Amino acid sequence: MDMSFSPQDLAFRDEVRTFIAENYPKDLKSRRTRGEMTKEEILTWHRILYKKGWVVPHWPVEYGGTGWTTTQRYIWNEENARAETQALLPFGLAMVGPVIYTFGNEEQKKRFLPGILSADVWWCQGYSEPGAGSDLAGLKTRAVREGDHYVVNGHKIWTTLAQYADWMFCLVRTDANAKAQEGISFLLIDMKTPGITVRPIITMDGAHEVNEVFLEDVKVPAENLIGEENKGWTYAKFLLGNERSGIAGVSRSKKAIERLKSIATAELVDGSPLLKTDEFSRKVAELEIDLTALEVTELRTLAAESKGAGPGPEASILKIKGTEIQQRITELTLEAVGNYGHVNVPTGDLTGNEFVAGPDYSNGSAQNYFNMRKTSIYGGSNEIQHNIIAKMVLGL
Amino acid sequence: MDMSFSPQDLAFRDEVRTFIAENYPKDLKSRRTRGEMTKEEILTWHRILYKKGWVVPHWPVEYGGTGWTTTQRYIWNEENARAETQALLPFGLAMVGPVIYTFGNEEQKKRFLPGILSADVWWCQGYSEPGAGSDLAGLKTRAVREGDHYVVNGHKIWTTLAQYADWMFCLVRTDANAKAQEGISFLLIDMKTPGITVRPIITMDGAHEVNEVFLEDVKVPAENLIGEENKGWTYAKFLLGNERSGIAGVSRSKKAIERLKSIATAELVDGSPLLKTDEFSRKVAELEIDLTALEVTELRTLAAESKGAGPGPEASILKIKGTEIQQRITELTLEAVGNYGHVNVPTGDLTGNEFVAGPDYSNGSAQNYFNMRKTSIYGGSNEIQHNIIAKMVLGL
Amino acid sequence: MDFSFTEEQTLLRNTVQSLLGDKYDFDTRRKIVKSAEGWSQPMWQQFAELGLLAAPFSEELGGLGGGSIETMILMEEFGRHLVVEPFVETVVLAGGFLREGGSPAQQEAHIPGIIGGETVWAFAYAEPQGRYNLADLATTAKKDGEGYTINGYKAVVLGAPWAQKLIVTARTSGGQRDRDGVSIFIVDKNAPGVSTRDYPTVDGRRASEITFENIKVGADALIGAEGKGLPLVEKITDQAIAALSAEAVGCMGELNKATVEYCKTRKQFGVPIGKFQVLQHRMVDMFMAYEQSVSMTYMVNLKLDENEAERTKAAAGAKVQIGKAGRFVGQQAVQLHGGMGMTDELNVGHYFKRLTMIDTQFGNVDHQLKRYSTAA
Amino acid sequence: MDFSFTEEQTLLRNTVQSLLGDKYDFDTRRKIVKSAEGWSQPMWQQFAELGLLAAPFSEELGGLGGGSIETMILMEEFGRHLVVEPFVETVVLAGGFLREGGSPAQQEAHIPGIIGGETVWAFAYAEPQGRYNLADLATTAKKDGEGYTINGYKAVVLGAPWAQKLIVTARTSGGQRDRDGVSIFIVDKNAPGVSTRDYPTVDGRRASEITFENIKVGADALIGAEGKGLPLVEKITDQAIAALSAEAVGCMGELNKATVEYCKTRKQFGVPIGKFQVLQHRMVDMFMAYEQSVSMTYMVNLKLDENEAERTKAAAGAKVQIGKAGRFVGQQAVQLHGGMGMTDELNVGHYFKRLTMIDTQFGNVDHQLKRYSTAA
Repeated sequence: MDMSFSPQDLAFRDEVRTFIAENYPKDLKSRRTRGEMTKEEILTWHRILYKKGWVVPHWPVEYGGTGWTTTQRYIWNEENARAETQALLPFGLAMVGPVIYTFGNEEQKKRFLPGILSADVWWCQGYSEPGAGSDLAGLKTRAVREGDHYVVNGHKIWTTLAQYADWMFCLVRTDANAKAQEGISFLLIDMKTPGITVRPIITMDGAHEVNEVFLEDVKVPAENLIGEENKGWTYAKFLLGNERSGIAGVSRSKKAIERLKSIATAELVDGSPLLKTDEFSRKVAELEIDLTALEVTELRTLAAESKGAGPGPEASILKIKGTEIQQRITELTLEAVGNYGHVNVPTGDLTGNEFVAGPDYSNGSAQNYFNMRKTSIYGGSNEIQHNIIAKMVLGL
Repeated sequence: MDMSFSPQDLAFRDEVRTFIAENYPKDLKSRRTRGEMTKEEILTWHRILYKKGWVVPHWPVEYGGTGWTTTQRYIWNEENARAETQALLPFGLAMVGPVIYTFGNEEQKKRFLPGILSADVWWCQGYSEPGAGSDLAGLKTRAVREGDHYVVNGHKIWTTLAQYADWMFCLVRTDANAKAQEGISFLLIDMKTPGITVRPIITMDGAHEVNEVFLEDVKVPAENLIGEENKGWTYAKFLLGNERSGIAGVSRSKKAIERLKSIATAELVDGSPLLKTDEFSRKVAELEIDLTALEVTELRTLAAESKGAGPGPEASILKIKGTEIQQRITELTLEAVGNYGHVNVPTGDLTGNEFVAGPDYSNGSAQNYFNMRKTSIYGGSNEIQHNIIAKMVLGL
Repeated sequence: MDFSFTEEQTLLRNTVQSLLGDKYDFDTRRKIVKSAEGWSQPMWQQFAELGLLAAPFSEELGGLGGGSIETMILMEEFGRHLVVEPFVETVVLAGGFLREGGSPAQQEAHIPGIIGGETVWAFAYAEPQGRYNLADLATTAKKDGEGYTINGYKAVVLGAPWAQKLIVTARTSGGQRDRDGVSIFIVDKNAPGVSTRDYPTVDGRRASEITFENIKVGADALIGAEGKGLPLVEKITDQAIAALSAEAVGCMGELNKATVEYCKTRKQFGVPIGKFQVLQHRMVDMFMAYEQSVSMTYMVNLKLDENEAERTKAAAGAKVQIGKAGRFVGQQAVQLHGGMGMTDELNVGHYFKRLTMIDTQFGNVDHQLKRYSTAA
Repeated sequence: MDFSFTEEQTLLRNTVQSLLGDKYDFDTRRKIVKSAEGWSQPMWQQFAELGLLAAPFSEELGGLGGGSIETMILMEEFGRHLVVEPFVETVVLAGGFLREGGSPAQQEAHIPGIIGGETVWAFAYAEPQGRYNLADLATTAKKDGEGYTINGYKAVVLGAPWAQKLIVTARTSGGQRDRDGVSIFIVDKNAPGVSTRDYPTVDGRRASEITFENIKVGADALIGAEGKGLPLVEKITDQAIAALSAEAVGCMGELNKATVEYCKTRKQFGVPIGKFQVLQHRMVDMFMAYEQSVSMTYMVNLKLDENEAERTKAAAGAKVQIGKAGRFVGQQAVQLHGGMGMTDELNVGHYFKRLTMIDTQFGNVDHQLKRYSTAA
């Protein structure tokens, strides 16, 4: 038993640490969220890593992967979190990319993978529907084969950043008579196709991050079907399995706790730092301990994976505990800033002259807290994750 | 709106307070639990109240009740809790008594009510079975009519203080073919009848409070049937509804918190009272606030009742919150006593020379904590209470 | 012992219910919040016309002779409709200071304007370094002839963009956190030397940062005795806490109703999600949190005139209860509504945001737990 | 990064598993607990014969060369079987003091007796006024010629009724809670002036209250430097915390297994109760609490030799985790077993009781949270 890194791993860590220090754009450092960024700004770090060849460490080498070990990939993520680099968009890199190289045909690989790697093509995810959230298999969007096309009609929702998207990967029902999880296909759809309308959804923190996508008689070439017709559920599940790994967000939470502690040091109660009060220090300690436990739990999963075990349903623990911790951090951060938690940071079309009251560190605390409530809903709600563990791990 | 008492109520309070002060036996005051008492000692306060005519304030006057208002009954309970008097055994007074005067025939009333009032007859409850706990209607004990008798066979469990009981009120299945809640009858059984065996169950705190009762070809005269055959479920539900009221235990919990606070004042952390530490004072404050809220919730229920509304399914709140608070008090008390929480107070056959370490106030803290875990299980588990509110109040 | 309303109280409730039911639906409220002003002056006028602003004042002061129960009734309905207009700031806080601490001259000068809906007030008490300690004041008022000169900075003054008048706490003597030396002043918001920066709050209201630079006020601006203001500040903020508790109860009641309704209709896996036992029990816990909050709200509103220790325990206890319950109910209402709960479109998130801010006002759960523990 | 055991470690685990599986079933354990002695000397001899008592000692000291991981492996199995024999007291605590602080002469004199199973030790450190503060000592040791005279009272000395030797903390200088001035002594339990009152603990063990009245010990009884003992006491109790964490993991693992099993077979309302979603999710939470406890237990056992701040955080963190998880898993295992969970007959209550007492040993959750927060 050993939780330390080998000398080779330590050397690798130094290499990536240096690379990040030397290459991460200084002017991005002060930008904490991507809500305020332009489309091109959001892709800055992606483009730098693409040039370096490090944009998809987790892909097979033949498609652009780095061939790193599990531990090296873990270190890479750690170092990015440590430096608080921009998170890369997952839609191409983590979601549809692996589906394409695993289940797509050669033609599809040639056509789509390069754009994903270079970020020249922006992808979005067409999974959820108004009637199909936790019960994804209840989706109703229909695709009817007509000659060499599918004609797609339906309504997708919670489509993150669809306002920028060039393409969407989309679950559609191709056999109306099949049972829930059968008769579903996995289609790639050009967002410029006539019949597609994107309508913004503003979330309670005031951000425009998610959208509804309406599809009305959208003609999709049959060659855009991934794998076999009616077998889409298999690919969808594969994708969701990938999505869950990394969701623990341990390293980012560590940084967020550091930030919380510095806020609670600046904030005073009767002239002394909030962090020194018994109540608050106790809550921060509980949070840190929870996170430490989760970190080791994740390392144990990784160690098992590097010995060949796939990411099992235990990964649901990482989702549940990871999001609970993320939410708790934002809750305590809001608590820490006291009265200035009231302040709303304007969103949408701004003049640039908006006044935001309070110390910088307090800005957006409430909105961030509100926004993070989504993490226990999206990506398979935490209730669904409980169901998964109950069934798959405990056999109930 | 008004939470204060009327002058008449205040006068009544003074009257009962004086009565208790003058009549409650001094030597009972130091005895906190009934586990260590003899059968006769357990009945001391009952016999005193019986003489005074105050043993069943909640019964109709014609059967021995006092005719007090809802508020007066509340005051009576408050004052008993305040003086930490012995709790009266509920089996006759609160459980089978009301069933008998509500559903029994004249003969049964004459035969059984006097013994209940005088405590000359000790009753126990034959409801639960090994296969019928939360799902009480799943009971299997059979009663077959043979001439003027029923022949009863079955196995009851969790029968509190059955070791002292003269009679048992018992749910039995009289129609094997009826659905779960039908075909059940309510029988009164003399515990001296041949075929009855009582086996002690020792609980994890070392106490002998509950028992199993085995019934083997027990002959019960048909005249001991309450109400109609196969209608027992109605009487059983009526009894359970009565059982729930008063279960909030607000006044007793108030006294227990007082006791907790005095312990936490005596216990030192680095030379200062534990109660003055931020962590512990905070936990006690949360508990007190919870209890205050529950007290008002109970008063609201009472106020509604005194206006004629029956105790509705809202009473389940009183059960859930009441037991949560009771359990939390014992948890914090155990926490307060520190290292002396380890000490086991001997139970069972004792020599009287057993050494019990630690200050008096610490004795039995752990056992009391263990014992109180039962409160969220017995009397309809807290999960079942949740089900009741979900169905009856929220309509889910 | 009686928890029912009098006939007058029931009438008051009917009045406010029918006004808000007719004229303060969620869409109207959204438009009010998004307007340049951020509140509705005409709505405020209607409050005045219907006597809502007069409810808790005695008849001698021109009011309707009600008290905390009348305020409670109104606030619960304001909570149900997420009313943003500054009732707490103007009627409960400024009105409370004038009623309980003002001289007859001050009462005569100012209360009619409140009751008539002509004057809006805000309470400038919090300072950046002071957090929830009402005595932690860097703002000073120096004796200056007959009057005072005020200097200082006040943070997050809710409702100030709409106000003409301010109640300002300032230190006339003593160290920065001494209980003694706190004084209470009436200040014109347009007095020379008052500068404000306005901004929206996350719960759809407006607030200001206010700088006082050598503001001159007369002796008649002082409420109560110089340097002895803190007990009154505590008493009136406890009244505000009682009002906010009722508002929170209104918010939670609506959230619970909406959540149960949603779970009965929303289907997943072929059944209404309200059939899933885990969600059922969650809703039962929400229901119990609500009921316990109602109880504490009744309690605090009935105990506002008790002695200081009793009142403090009641107010701190109620604030703890609604802080915890509000967080739980708010978070779970969002969770059970799923993605829809996250949207700006649905009212659920707005109740959640308001409940979150109520926890912050006048001290959050931690602050109030400490206050509760140390109350004699 | 690797969380697997070496071959030797796996072998050790197999050894202890098969020993306890064969000879320490629940009924046997019950008989041991109810016996007059309250523990099994023959079982202890078997531990010695199989090398369990030698596992964490270096080969130079006559041990098998293992360390904290070996202790962790044993303790988890001891937890699974609710072993009452004083492994923590004798091997982890006394063994730890001797190993890390003892002189070569002390090691030579005492370690063979531990490894051979001949001598049982107890650790007399807690005092009634001191709660969990290891430095809060009213017990004194006064220099007396070459040696010392010890006076004082020690509370709840676990395993003392079975012990021949005691490790005793006493103050040789300084104020009652000073970090400086704490010394560690080896004391014969049958030395003149040592009086004990023995009693059972709620988790089926035995403990003593011990009075020391003018006990004379020689200079060779002092472990480490006079007055400088506290850091060693903290280090060794952290090792005990790491061991207790593993024991708690063993207890929780068994409780979770038993609960899932019970819920799969116990039927109510015509279905196994494990089909009720609320109970399913409860068991998932129990499972997660267990997994997080396993993680913290690994972590603390791998960090016992780090610098003081790191070690303190690891130990305090682990103790918080198992304290909270142990309480939750214990309470819920009882709850889900219903009435059966309350009985003395089933092992469920016994695991719950043991977990409850583990939380108390060496400082409960509150104490350890404070320790965690203040660790540099």
